[in-house]
Amino acid sequence: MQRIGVFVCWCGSNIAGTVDVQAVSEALKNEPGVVFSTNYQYMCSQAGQELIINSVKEHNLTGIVVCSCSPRMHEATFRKTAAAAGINPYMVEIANIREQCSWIHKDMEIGTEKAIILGKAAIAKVNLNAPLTPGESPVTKRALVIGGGIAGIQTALDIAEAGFPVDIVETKPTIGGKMAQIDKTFPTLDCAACILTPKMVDVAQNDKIRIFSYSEVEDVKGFVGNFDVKIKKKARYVKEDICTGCGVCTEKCPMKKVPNEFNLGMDNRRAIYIPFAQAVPKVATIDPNACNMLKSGKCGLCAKVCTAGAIDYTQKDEIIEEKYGAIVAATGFNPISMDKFDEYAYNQSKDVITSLEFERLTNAAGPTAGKLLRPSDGKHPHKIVFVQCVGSRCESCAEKGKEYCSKICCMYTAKHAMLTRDKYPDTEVYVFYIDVRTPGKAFDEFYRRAVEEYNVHYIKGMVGKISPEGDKLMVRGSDLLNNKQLTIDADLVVLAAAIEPDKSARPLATMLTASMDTNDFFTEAHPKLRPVESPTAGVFLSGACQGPKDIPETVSQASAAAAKVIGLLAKDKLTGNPCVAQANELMCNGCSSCEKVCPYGAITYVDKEFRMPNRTTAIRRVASVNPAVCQGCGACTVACPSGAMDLNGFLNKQIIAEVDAICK
Amino acid sequence: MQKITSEALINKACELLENKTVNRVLGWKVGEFAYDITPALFTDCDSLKSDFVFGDFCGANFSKYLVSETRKSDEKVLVFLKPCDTYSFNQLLTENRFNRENVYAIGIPCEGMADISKIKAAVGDGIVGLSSEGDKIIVDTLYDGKQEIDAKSVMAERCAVCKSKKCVAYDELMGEEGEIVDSNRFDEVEKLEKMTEDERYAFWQGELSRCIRCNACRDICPACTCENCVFDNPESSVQNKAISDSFEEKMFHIIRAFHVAGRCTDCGECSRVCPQNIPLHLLNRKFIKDINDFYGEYQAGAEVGNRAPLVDYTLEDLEPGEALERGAEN
Amino acid sequence: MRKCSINDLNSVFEKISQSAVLYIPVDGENGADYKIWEKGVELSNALNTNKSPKNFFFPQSEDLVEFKTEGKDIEVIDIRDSKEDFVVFGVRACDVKSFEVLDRVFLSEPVDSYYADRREHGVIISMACSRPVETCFCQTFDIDATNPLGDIACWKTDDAVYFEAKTEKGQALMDKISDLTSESDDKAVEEQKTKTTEIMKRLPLADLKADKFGAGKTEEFFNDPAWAELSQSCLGCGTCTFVCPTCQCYDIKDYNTGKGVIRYRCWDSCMYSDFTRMAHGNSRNSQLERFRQRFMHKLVYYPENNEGLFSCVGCGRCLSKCPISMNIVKVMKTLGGKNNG
Amino acid sequence: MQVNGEYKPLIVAFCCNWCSYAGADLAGTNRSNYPDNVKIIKVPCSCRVNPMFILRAFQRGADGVILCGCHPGDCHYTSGNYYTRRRMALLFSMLNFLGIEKERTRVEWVSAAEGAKFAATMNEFTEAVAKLGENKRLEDLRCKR
Repeated sequence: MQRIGVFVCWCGSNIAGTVDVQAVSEALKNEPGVVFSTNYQYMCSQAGQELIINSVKEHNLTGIVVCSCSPRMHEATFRKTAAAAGINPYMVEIANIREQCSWIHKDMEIGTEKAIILGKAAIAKVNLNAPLTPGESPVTKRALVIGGGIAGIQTALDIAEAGFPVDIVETKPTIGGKMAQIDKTFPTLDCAACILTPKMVDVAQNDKIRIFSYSEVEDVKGFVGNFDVKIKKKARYVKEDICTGCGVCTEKCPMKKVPNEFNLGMDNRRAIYIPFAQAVPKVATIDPNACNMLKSGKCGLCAKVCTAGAIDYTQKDEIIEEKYGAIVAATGFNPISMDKFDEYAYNQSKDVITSLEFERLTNAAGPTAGKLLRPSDGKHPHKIVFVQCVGSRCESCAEKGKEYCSKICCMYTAKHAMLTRDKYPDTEVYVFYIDVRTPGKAFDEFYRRAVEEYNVHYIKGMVGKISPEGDKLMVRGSDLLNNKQLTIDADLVVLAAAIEPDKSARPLATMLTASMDTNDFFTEAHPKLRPVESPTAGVFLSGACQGPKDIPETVSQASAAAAKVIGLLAKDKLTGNPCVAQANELMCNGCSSCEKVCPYGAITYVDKEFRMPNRTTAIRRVASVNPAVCQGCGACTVACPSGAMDLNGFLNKQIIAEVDAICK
Repeated sequence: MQKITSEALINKACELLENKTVNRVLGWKVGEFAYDITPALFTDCDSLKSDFVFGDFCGANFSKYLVSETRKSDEKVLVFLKPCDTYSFNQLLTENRFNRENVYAIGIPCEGMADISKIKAAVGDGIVGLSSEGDKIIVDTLYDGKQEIDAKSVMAERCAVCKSKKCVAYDELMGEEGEIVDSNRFDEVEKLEKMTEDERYAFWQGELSRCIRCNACRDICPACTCENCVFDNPESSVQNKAISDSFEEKMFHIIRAFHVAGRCTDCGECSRVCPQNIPLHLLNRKFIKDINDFYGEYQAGAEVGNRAPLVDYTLEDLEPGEALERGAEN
Repeated sequence: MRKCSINDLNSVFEKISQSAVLYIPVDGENGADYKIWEKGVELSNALNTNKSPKNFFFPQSEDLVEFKTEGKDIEVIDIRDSKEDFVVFGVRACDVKSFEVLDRVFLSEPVDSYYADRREHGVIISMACSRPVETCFCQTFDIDATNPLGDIACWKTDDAVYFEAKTEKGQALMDKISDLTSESDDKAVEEQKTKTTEIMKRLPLADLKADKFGAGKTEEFFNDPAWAELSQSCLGCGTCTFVCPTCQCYDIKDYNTGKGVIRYRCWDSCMYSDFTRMAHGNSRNSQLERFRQRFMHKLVYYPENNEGLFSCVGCGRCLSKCPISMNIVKVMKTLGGKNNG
Repeated sequence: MQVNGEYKPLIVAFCCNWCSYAGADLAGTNRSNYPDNVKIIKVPCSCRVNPMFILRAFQRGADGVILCGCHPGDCHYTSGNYYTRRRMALLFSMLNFLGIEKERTRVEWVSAAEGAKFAATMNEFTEAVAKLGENKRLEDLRCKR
């Protein structure tokens, strides 16, 4: 049986004005468990808190009910008071007689009566309260960043800067991601490589950062502060620590016709290759699908020319196991496939290209060494049409496109148009658009310059069909502002393809028990207030894997995620919220209903041996809640039919006791 | 009525016992009268030959017995499953209630089971003999001698609106593979939905007030496999042993139906065993119908591993208020 | 022996109901059950009711006492509601016999005053059977279905109902309806008895004997390996105990209404897994033990304490209601050999 | 529920900690009146509300039960209210199937900023329940004597 003290607060006249506080404290005196009841002007004041502390000592109280303002206001205060008085902070319940009583009722009789009922409910609950102690778990002071694009790079650098070791896992042979493929960046038009590659070098040189390139995350176990991760380092058939990146092998390799993915297949690379000159790590990789030596054992030329002796045809995939305290997903994006957009003739004409291909065509390190030439005949295009929203904002074409706005296309299309006009003033440029969206610092000015200074023809309307005729592309579209249909005989068409999350994100989300939206973007813990955290504790989000975003936004989010990671790793121990779910093993039947509704993946199953009647035993599968991961929502408690799953601080019997007290 | 004979099943069971595929058989055992069949465990061929039976009164669904039976031994138990039983079997597997490895399941066809209370209503009291001949059931009675009745007319309600003749889980299938059938099993629910609130209340008050809280519905239910039911647990605040107030029968049946909602395969055992003949299956069917209407067709136990509708959601689910409005339109 | 024409039966009912609440078996959609007689309510011809009449004396749930708290004071209030006179009409011989079984439990010292109150206020009018069914086996326990006990026994033929008072209470009631009945010989009754006895011989369970059971047989049967097989598929539900006219186990529980605590008792079932749970744990942990307890009690333990009286009356309700069709007949035949218990 | 021989509807409101309870607080801060018939029970998330709690409230004398949670998509725990939505849609439909008046049960999404909506909802709901009269269909007579 509890010994409960009831403390009714006047809150000056805020409560006492409409509630007879004396009557309330008097009425609550005889409730079961109550041994002391009083009222005071300001319970939250120093003197009020002392009153509580002294009463606890004087009356040997085990539980406290404060009838006062909302628990959202002062629950934390009174919990500290309880702790100071030497009783468990979770033995405190607040009856909200201000916001939910005195402030909404004008009649003293009504207010008093309701305050008494609310007080009784709180007392009924405290009678069933049990001391709760937050669990503690250690923190492994190492972070894992999955994805080595600008998002991953920035996050890793910031974490390393704070002094914590961090590993980057990148599936490609080099870090750099999409930004490495981009020519110039909006709205400043500085070259992407010039700002990205120094950061890549920083990563390579930072002794707190390890790069696992050409690697994939294979398995994730554990929870916040304590993840166990398996990383598969794919065989690249080149000893990473020996290769100097001199590039001789890539010149001697006889397999010359391998499509170069870095240039989006617009030129070729060898079977052994370094994706681009500034690659980090600058190490060659053998493409096992193209290499003759690996396929048929005939060749071995690269090994012969490698003076360092770095080539190793016998290399195998390697599994690395490492512990981490935090994981950042930075898996990035890809343009969607244009295969289904027959109306734009992408598969019929080489001269219909995507914007990312356009970036490579204008890049000095690209297939044309930076000269804008048509892929089909290498001629200079005189009329270029840009088509925006290809697959974006496309409610009607869900089977091939996306419903959302890809956000970055308006700006990069303006950039492409402007750069074209700048470099090739004789080229006419048309842009078809639905809306031009430029909400960013110096963004609208940038777009207006394209229109006003560079005379780019912006046409509001969609393109209906593109058909190759001779060496021209006939672009048929509508001009909504002038209410007419028009046809442009273009030399080159550039499609602003929608972007989508990388395909690796979905299986990764499953491993991380992180949730995703229907478009496979990671879901944030709260869309407004926790935008860089996943609902799964210890998993953070960086860059376009959370939603389409441009470089400045990506970098901000990357740093924000890093700040969250640093905050986590700075702790030696994690103190949890003790109001978490708990499974009664004796009653659990292992049906998995709770596991299925848990948004945090906090519930796992273990096989346990139980004593059965008459000295027999049985092994049963029972639920086990990880208190470090559970956030205490209670979804599992209702999914559980037997009541084996209950929520500390909000136990079934506590809520029922409150119901009973209110309905007396 | 049944197309598959007891002999065929006995021979199969004997074969599997002899070649040591299984060491025991869960089957139906003959009773005192033609209709009081008891689920039983057979361990040898002789007892199978003398006592095993399969006929029109073998309604018992053995799936739930597997929960305790598979815990007893690591050797396989043979179980005969009618099509509707296979759904329960799958649902129990989905919920990890028994080890599939310890079971050898034989799917058997079912032509529908007879309801003895319907037969009694048709021919009167004092049944001393029963036999099937094609579509007819011959009943021998104390007071009116031999009578012939149409088997269809005395078929159990759940069989008359059978949803599937297809066995969805088995190691071996005997007889022909059946089909999922078009059933009008929601007709009764719809009839109630069309009534006014007052009429529905009166209907259920009449039905549920007969409840004697024997728990047979719960104890037979293959979805009710809690180690300790909330209604038996003194710690749960809702424990009750008897109907001390008419509220409690509602509480018990609503909560029980809610607990099995999305998991109930509509096997109909609850209504079959109710000593008070309360149509409890209508509560479960209402949930099934609502789930189908609100969230798309869902059949519990159709496949192992399916996510039950109550542990799932979509962003576009209808609001509870809309659900009530839809009910009001009926 | 007195008789009334079948057409006057409702007048008899009306007369009885003027001084007491009269319950008669009434047909419902799913068999017969006792209902309060009022104009328009017709007597059922069914052999037996779904629920046994033990409800009248030992209701499924019965409030015993209430505790009310005011401040920190507790008031104890007797809230029994068993002061009304009532008459139960149409009780079959088996069910009448069940009252004897219950009486020996509840009316022996210490007397259960709640049960005793109801017994005192109730009058039983029994009804001889003329159409027994396949599940009947009252003869196994030497009950004569054609000649039931009770306060008044009656026989119903096609055109008349015959009454015979068996107790003082019965005679008192007979006197009240004397103007609606006339003195009669017992020719028709004897004819019916003979006819029914002939039918009884043809019942499938006519030869079932209980001779092998009874007092002193604990050791013989307690460890019989057959219990395992018999109890194998028992669900542990309470159907058999709740439809049984002689099962008399109950639990006493407190219910907190928020305004006070009601102490009530309700039927319990020895088949339930928590039936024997006590502070130390449970003394019957398996369904086998629980199952065995129920039948050993009916066939051995009860007779041992009650001069050989079995606590089964052969009404057959459990035979038709058990979800898995396991029942006392199968138990007797298995343990005692075919037909001969 | 009968109070001094007069019918006064009793409303139990389950409010999630993060949105609706805060919304109720805001209603108070704004001094928006709503009937004292409404008594609030705080739960971490609307998905903590077990159908048993709702039936219990009716059993003990509540005349109406309302559940308030974050708007779909805004759940503090990301998906709790989606489960609530399904559970309550099915439960309320079942209660109505048993003849319980549909106006007695309700789910309303109230954000922390919607103090006015909270008050308006409670006014409206209380009025609707008042019109129905006392809850007779899910009552426990023992609790009423």
